[in-house]
Amino acid sequence: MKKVFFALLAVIMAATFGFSGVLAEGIKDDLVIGVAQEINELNPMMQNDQINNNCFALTHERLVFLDNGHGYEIYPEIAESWEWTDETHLVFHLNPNVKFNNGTPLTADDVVFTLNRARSDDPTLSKVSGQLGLVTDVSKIDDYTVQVTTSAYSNELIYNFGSYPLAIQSKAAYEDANNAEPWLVGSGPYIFKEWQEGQYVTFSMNEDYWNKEARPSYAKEITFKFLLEASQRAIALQNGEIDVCVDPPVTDLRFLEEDENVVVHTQAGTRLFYLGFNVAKEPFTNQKLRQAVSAAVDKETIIAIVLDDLGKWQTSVLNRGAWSFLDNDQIEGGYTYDVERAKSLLEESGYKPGELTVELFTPTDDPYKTIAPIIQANLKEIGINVDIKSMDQATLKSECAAGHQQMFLWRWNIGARVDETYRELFYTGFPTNYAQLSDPVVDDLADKVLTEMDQDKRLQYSYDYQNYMAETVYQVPLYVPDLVIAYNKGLVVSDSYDDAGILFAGGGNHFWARAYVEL
Amino acid sequence: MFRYILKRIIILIPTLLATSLLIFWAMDLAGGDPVDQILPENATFEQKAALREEMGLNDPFFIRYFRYIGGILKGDMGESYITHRDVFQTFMGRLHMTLLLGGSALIFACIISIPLGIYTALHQNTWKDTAAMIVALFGVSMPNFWLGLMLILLFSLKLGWLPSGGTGGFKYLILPAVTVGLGLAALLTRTTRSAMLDVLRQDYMTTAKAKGASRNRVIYNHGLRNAIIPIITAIGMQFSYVMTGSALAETVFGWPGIGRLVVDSINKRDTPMVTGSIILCCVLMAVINLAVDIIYAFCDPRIKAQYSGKG
Amino acid sequence: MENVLEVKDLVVRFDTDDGIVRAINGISFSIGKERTLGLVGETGAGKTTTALSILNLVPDPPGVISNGSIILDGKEILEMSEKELEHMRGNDVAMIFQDPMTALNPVMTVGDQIAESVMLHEKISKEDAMTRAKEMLEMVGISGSRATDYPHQLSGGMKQRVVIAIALACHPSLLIADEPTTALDVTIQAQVLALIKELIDKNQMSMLMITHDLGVVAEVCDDVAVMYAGRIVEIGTADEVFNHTLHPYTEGLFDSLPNLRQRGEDLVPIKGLMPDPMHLPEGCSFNPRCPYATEECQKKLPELKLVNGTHYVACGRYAEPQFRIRRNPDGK
Amino acid sequence: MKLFNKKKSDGTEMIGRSMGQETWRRLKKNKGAMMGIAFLILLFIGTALASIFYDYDKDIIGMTRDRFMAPSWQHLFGTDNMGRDIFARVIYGAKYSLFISFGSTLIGLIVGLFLGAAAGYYGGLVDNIIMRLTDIFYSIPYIMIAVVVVSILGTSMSSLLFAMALGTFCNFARIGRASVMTVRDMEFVEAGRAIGLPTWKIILKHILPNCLSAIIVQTTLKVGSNIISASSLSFLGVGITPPTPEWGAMLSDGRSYIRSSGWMCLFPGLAIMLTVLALNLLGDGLRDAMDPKLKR
Repeated sequence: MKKVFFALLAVIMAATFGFSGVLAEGIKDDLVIGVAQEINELNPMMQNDQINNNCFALTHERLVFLDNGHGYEIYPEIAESWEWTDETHLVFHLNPNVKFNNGTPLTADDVVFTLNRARSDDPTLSKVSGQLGLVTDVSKIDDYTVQVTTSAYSNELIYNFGSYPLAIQSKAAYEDANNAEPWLVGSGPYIFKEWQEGQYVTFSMNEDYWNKEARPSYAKEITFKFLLEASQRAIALQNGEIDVCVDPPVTDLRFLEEDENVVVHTQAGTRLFYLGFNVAKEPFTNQKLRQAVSAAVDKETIIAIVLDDLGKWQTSVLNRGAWSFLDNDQIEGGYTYDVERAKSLLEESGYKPGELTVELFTPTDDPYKTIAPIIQANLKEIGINVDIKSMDQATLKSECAAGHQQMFLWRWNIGARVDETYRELFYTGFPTNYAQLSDPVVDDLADKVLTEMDQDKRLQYSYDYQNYMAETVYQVPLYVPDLVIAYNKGLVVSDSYDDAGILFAGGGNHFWARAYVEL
Repeated sequence: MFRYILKRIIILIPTLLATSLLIFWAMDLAGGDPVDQILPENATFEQKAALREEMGLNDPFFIRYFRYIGGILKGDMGESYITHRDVFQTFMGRLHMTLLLGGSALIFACIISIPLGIYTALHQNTWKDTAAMIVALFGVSMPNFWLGLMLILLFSLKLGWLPSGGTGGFKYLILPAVTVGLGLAALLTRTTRSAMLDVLRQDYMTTAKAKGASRNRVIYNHGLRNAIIPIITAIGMQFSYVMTGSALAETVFGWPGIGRLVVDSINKRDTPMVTGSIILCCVLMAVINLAVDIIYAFCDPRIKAQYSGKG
Repeated sequence: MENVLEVKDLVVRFDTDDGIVRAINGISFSIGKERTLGLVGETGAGKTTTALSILNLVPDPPGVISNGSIILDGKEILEMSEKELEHMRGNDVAMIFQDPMTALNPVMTVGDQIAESVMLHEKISKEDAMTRAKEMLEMVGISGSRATDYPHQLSGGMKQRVVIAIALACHPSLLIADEPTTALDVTIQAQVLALIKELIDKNQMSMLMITHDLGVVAEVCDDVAVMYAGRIVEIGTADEVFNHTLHPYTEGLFDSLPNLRQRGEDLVPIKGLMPDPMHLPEGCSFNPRCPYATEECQKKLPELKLVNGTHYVACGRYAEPQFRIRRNPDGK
Repeated sequence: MKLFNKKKSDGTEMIGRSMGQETWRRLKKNKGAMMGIAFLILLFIGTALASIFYDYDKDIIGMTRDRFMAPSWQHLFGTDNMGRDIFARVIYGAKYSLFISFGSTLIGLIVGLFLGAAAGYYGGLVDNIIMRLTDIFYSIPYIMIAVVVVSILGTSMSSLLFAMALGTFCNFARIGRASVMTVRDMEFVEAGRAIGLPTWKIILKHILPNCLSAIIVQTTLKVGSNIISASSLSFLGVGITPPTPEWGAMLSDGRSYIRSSGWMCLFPGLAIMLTVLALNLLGDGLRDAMDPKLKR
């Protein structure tokens, strides 16, 4: 027993001290990032989770580079250039120098293979076929040219090719019967090394990265340490155990700010937390009632309590930072916190104070479990009783998809595509339309925003959409938390695509491949 | 002895079957569609339907259950909905962390509790005994996750001596092990004390003294050898407590063991992971209990005789 | 005659939560070389406490030996250091316990338990000690091959033989046998008693035989002391006590024995119960149960007085010259 | 065996008033048990008064501006992240913890004893099935069962009660079974059967009183451990949901603020510990008082 114990101990200690070392040039040879979640998949197209995507950003590359952090600019990555040749054909011209991390060149065959596999409805091959719903065909024109045929024009399709689930994989690797994990072959600057479940995942530098000259990497290894408890991440950063702490606890932020070895970085976020209604079910079919609720919810107090004021409230359903986003003062008739107005709206709705008791479905974890009681107290003020029903996130999603809820708390994060909000949250019959909304006005505007080629008109449609939603209150947007990242003061950060450095994205899709710590 | 072990293993089978049925059934009752866990949130209805068909989720309950059991017999416990990794491998990959934590906690508890229990028994009704027993009672009454939080507050936040969580070297082990071990130590101190008090009253202790054996010899050679039997029983019974305590301590300290695996998997509705882990936990507990019984037999010739006699 | 053991004015009390238990209230007796003294009395009379006092093993707390002296081979036991006591126990004085079922350590082989006794007192290797243990087993009539057995593998009678073997392993000069046969079947009782007697004779030992069974006393003892409520009420040779009984309590003990020779005769039990040792009655402790008690008996505690030869009795009524008890109308 | 002896030496009558009085007499001498009782009484009174004097919506779950106030005379235990007075919440919350633990123990007790008695009385297949069932619950770490059950039934008071009763009933089933087995074949039970007493009457009149002291002691200790279990579940996020001031839920809330506002974790935890301590002191005292043979 004792021997086994000490042997185990030795193994674990060896594992800890194995990585961590210092390079002579003054760059720490590894970068350790403390994250709040564990990765769950190594095959890009079998998932679409932010935490995984941050890893695929190291090992894989997409046709185009999407700068998630700053206005969603698109840069070349595997494709040197691209264009819509007509309303239904998008052509990519590939960079002929691209090589996979196993040395083989990346050609049009790989792109066609990847995109066709991703389009497959077979859930054992791909789980992101929805992203390419518009695409009807992918074909090779020559070794470095690929043509994508769509059923209709879309303003936003190009962004999909900048998403990590559609990162280009190697056809040859999949055809190699000896390769049990062909999805590990990508053309990125790092190579997957090890995933110790529950602890960390490590990537080592791809010494033969094809684009080394233009876009060099520095850290020999990049490790994501799964430190689920926020306060633990903060302490780990201060102890020097990790170099970066993603989402440090806002309550402990002053400890980090006081620490001279730590830099706290804050920028506007893009992830929207909202209070949703099931508008197909009593009582929230009643628009006045929804408006009353919207006016009764004290968003600023929620931000103060949940985020320690590190967040912004909004009345638009579109995520802050997205294209065409309307801030509170630009929206006409947004329902701001006003108890008296809420009371009169409740009266107009036909319900008497105290007569209504509604169920609020909420996930059991933070921040929802903190938000829910505040909303409960807010609605109590105007005479609506709230019965909080807590459930795990998985159940919440199923329940809401099935339309069992009256009200619910949830969040939505979008990248570059506004369609991700306009269609996926509110379009008739869409699986994530938890509001159970079916409104022709909404559907029509969503379609127009996606396909209108005149960009001025398109912008106006998007404004119309947001204003319409603010008036009908199919959802009460609550807030967008700021992106907060704390890191070792030696971490070299940049905020442009061309500089060496990291890119922080408000929604959390960070790009770490070029980050390093200066000693 | 061998036949006894074999018999125990055979008895285990229906228990495991019943457990798996119960858990499988319970997880089946749970709300939440597995498909929603597996596919990205914005997957289409067609994709969901295809996956449901593919996974055989539309089949009747017993068909699915027997398919699951059949899989287990073939050595396949399925794969996690969330991480898509093999359940058995994931469990085994984390088992050593829990064994390390539980084992260290147990060793820590034994190092404290057995000497203390003997000491208090020998000094029964003195102030030292009373004081130690009050402390032990506090230990038994403390929720161990709270103790963990308080230890973090003191040793990592105020004093900065030890990390507040995560894994790594020995220093990462200290706080979680103490958290699990302290409550256990309190319990075992009480057990040791009463076992020792019981033994001290026995006639054979007087026999030994009448032989001219020294006080220490009487206490350790005769007393402890007998008292250790109920102590081992208590330790055996506390393994369930160790596992429970570990699950909580693992959550508090971010320790990647099986307790946290199960709790996390339940929260994520990772049905194959939950079902598999709980069945494997049952097996683990059975193995531990069997080991305790075997140790027991080595300490107590009466029980050993029973095993080899009846087989 | 040289005495192996002399006990004088021994007082032992137990301080418990509920009060003070006066277990032994000043007893004196002695045991001569190669003689056997039978200590007789009901349960709770203080017999076992007397035996444990001789080994200085009265559990402390709660037991306190508050007065008296116990001299063994000229040495005061109550003043011995812990080391000397350990040397004395088992080596000079050994004890056989009442219940063989509980007197043996269940997790040690009987061989080990005998050998332990030898090794504690003699410089001897483990192998030699085991050999001795086997010899001892043979001596008490058990095959030496059973030395590796555990107590639970032996019958009650065999266990008591093992206990005897442990006691005799170091050839003590005094053996204390605390009701050695009470817990055994009747047929086994006789065998064990015969064995003890044989071994005592063979090894030229003295013995303190504690029993409530007058039959056993008659069979084994040279001298008899009768105890009641922590005091000796009558002491003398076996002949004196049996055939010239003086104390009403001793008479009571005889009367409550079934008499096999005169079948049909009514048994006369002693009325009442032993007094609670926490609340001993005033005067003679036996007075509430004594058919001869007078008012005087309730006031004055009688002292042990020499009647003739070696025969002592503690009864206040003998102050009256004509007082006789029924069993012994001659008064001799 | 123990029960058997007790029966023989004391007879059935001692389980009447006299036994109660005797127990109380001995219990009164036990300082620890008395302190435990005093604390529990105080807690009951406190939580009753809190329910009267505090307004749930305003004082217990209402938000104020005084967030994260350290303990002071104004806020004895400080305030939490929503500016609520922790002292008020701890005292008010006692009733939740007490209700859940007493309730679940009681359910477990009734179900467990019934099953145990049935197993012991009928033996054979019934016994086998029931005992294997308890084996299952013994062999899975209890917290896992509870987490599964609560997450399936949804977090609510009743599912928590049910989950905890599941973890409780096997103890009582074993006690019930053991005591029924020891007296099942004794003469007075045979006699009862011979004069045609129905089975349930035999169990109720003759068998249950025999395990009464074991049950009372076990119940007291189990209530204590169930307080810990309930708070553990709330801590894991599957117990009582916020904003209900259940102690475990408060601890779970406070955990995020442990570094800046340690008192949010300190006081609910202390409340749990002291309450369980009081119950354990009482349980130990009762055990000593009811079965003096076990003492020392």
